[in-house]
Amino acid sequence: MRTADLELDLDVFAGPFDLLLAVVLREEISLLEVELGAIVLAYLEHLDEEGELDLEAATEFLVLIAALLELKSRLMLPTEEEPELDLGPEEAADELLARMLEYRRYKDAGEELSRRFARESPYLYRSAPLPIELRRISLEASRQAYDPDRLGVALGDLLTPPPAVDTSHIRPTVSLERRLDVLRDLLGRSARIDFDDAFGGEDRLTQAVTIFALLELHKKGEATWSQERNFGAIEIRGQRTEDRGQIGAGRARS
Amino acid sequence: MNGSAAELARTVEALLFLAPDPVPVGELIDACEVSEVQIRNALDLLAEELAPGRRGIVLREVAGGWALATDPGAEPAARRLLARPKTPPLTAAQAETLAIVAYLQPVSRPEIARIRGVSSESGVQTLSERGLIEEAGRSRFGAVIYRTTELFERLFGLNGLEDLPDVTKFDPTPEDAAELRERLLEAGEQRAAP
Amino acid sequence: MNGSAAELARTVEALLFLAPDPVPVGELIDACEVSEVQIRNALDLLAEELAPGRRGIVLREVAGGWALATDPGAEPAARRLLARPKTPPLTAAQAETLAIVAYLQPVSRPEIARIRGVSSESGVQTLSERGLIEEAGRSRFGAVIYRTTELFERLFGLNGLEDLPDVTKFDPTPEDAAELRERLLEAGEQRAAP
Repeated sequence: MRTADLELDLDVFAGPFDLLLAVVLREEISLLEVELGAIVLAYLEHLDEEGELDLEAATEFLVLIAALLELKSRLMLPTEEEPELDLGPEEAADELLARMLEYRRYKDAGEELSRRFARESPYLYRSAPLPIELRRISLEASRQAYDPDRLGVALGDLLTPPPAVDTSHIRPTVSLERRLDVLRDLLGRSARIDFDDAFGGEDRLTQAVTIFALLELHKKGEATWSQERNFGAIEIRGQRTEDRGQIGAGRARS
Repeated sequence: MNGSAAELARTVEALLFLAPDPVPVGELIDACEVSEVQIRNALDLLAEELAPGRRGIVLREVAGGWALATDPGAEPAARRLLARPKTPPLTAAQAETLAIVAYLQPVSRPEIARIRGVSSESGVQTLSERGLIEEAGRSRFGAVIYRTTELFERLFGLNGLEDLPDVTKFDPTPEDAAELRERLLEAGEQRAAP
Repeated sequence: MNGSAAELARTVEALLFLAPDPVPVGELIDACEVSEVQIRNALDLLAEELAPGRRGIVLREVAGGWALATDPGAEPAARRLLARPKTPPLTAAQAETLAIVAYLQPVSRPEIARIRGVSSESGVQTLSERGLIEEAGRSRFGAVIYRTTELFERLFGLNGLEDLPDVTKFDPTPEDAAELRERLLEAGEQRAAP
């Protein structure tokens, strides 16, 4: 069975896998709503039923699911800081398509090379040492052919350590506990907090972990939060005992 | 050396018999101390004498030079005599890696991995061990970069890299690509319709 | 293999072309899967085709069996083509390997690989074949160690190893007082690190 025909039954979509890819490309379904994990599970189930691994199909599946994952992660990341990631879903889809086509080009070229290799392999070449009278090379007859500086340059290159790896994109770990403490501290001092006022200056990872901490507070009934519209301000309210029971869960930006 | 075209053809045959690698025309000219026209004539004559089916050996133009090889018909007997196992075919991973190196050389391993979408360490290593690719220096980040070897050209019957088929030959036509996209979009519309 | 005497003669020619040493009749019989009479006939036919003066190669019966050899008339040209030191331009990998051996000798192959950050088998082999480096015994761990040769000095126009260019001229950090070997190993490990 082709990977494309893998039958899916997800919350937002029922049908074959390649149709899902098509409706995502067409933006009939937001990829954000598609649980990619469920697709992987469906595929694993299918493999189980099949009983044997079709490598070709498995590769195809991996390439497709990886493309979807990359597309989805692009959609989830704000893009203002990284121009090379600053692609709309349309361009991202096109870029992924281009990458898959580039891969196919070399895959097909490789197949052509394999055919050529098989066609040429019956031609055998001689590999025998030269007859003894041709092997003797007099040292005196040889002349300078190389510049000794070539050796110095090569050694100098080997002495040069490689440029330090740029680690500026690796951010320090942000602890959930610490973000919980910060939120509780702020809510202790003020009943309402505007997310952007309080955390807008933090880096992206810190903001994300703070959102996660908010979910935790919401679950424990310590706070609620709301957002009037997409990309609007997020307001956080501390939950006093008398307010509990009135849940107004907000939606985060992503 | 002077003498008739036939004599020169004999000398060229002897040189190609001895030389471990394909010999470029320029080196034949220097070794035989004759003109390029004379060498070309001698090679023509030799090609005729060694035309496929006439002798046990044939004349081939590979890897930028001329070489003698055995006639393919002798392969089974040759493998029995030399106890040489049949050359294993290329695996799909090796073929893909080799194609990328052949067409994009010089190219670094990270670049190969980017195109293939998987780590390509073992493919690169096996191709190096088989002598099909070799190091060609380092990128500015210190990564070793690779190119194909003369042996690659010889084993693939290429007289040079320009003998490789045009890589765009393997691309889908713009019409095909557009049609593929169109087909996907149509499938989406059918899905959207009730 | 079956077929006509001419076809068998072609196969025998191919076998003798490939074999580095003279081939006994018995081995030809086994490889071609024919009778001794058939092989003798094929050898007779081949001897006629390769009679002296007809081709660039001749058939010879020597101690141990049958062999192809070049016609003596081609020797001067063969000497011009082949009997000279091979001095094609050094590849980057070869230059790195040779520099390590020249400056650190004696040095073992594992050390060379550690400094370069990649396996250096083929570089070492090519340099040995060209006579630029040679084995100089074994390290106490059993690894082969290498040094440069007299031919190396000749081809680089050096009167001795003390004539090697002063490495501080090419050293990016000449103020570093640590021993050259230690510094090379350290830089190599940094390159090999992911």
